[in-house]
Amino acid sequence: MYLTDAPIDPASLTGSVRSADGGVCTFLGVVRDHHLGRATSRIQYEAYGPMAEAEIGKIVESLVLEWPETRVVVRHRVGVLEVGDVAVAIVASAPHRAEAFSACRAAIDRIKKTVPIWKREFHPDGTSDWVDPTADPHTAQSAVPDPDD
Amino acid sequence: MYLTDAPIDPASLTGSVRSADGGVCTFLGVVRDHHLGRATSRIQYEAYGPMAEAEIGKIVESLVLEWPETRVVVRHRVGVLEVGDVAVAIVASAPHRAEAFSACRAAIDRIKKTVPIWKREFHPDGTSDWVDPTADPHTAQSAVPDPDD
Amino acid sequence: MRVHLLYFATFRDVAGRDSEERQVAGGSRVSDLWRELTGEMPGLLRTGSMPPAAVNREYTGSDTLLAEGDEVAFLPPVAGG
Amino acid sequence: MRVHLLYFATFRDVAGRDSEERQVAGGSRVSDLWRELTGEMPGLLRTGSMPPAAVNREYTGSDTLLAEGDEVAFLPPVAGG
Repeated sequence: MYLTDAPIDPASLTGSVRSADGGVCTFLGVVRDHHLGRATSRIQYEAYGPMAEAEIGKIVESLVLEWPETRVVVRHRVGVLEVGDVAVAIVASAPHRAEAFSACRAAIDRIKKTVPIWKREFHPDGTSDWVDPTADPHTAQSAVPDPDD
Repeated sequence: MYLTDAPIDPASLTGSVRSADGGVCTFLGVVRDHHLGRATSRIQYEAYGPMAEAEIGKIVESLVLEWPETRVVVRHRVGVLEVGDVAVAIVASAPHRAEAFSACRAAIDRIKKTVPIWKREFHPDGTSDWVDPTADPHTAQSAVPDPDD
Repeated sequence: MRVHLLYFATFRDVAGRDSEERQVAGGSRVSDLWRELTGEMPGLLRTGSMPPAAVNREYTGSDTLLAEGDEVAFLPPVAGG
Repeated sequence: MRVHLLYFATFRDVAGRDSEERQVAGGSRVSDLWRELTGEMPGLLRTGSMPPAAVNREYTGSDTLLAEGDEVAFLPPVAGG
């Protein structure tokens, strides 16, 4: 299972590192306090769960085909996250550092591109937006009122 | 202080991540169970301490000049390490992932190139070698007997 | 025939529901269903032309023929990571 | 004049010590000291030509003039990380 609604502990993900692995590259995507110049108070991550699991699985398979000596572990959080919370963690381990870096970078790039996960940013003023990385920053903001505020 | 003779806990190095940082890239260099086809039982890291501290400091400064929004934390272990122990840990955090990856990768590349740290590999047969990354694998092996065995 | 339609994120906000069972004509393709939905809910068009679609949890093309019982989702721009 | 000479790693194995106080002639350069050392201990040459040198904990060129009290080290190939 790649998705979790519990806090991600990156240290718990290094169990797959083998004694032949000399390089471990980890990427953590962390909830920031701002985006496109606006303050962020928290973020809701929503996934099309079964499809997101399958898509992350395909990405991990593709990475292992491309870098056969590399192991890749992925966890992506869903639910409501506070600033500083880990949204995604990737651990890539390999005998040498070049593969570990490349596989880790490719993992996060591909996850952002194809995995059906969405995020809604909540602002301190009570509005919220679904983030649209493909759109112009200004047209991407919908300012849907936050029902919780 | 960048050098330590105590075990490195990577989780303790993420304290510098700021609330504006969305990407954290960590690299761990881990003692492998083999090198150039020979089994490794443990590794002794030796540093020219004050100069190694200064050289790592220069590298960190150069990274921050190159990627101004990035923070870089480095710890390098010295002493005798067992297979699986973390020899070096680098944490690079930045608002966006591209800088975090680039700074982390540049950090380990530069550390390996210029910081006066040496490593001696001990083999299960009691021999040991000072690792020479610049030399031909075969001429690099000195097979100094291990005084502890 | 009937398909099971899922709405996510901004599309769920527009549709006001997260799923529905929907009757579609035999021989309907993914693009036909999208046309029908946007006719009813023009707000779906705010992300532009037809978004990526998934049938039975796999990305698929707009020409894909729908079948009885398919799980269908049109996916707003993803933003994981 | 005297310099404080440090030996590390394989050079320490060759020299059989990790440091020494060494008398050098006034006007000596780093390269002069290296020549003197390799004359006494040809084993230092096993890593090839003159290795990187540090004076007072800074990398320096082979032409650098030595001064009284300098801390000098010739550095075998580094292998950190």
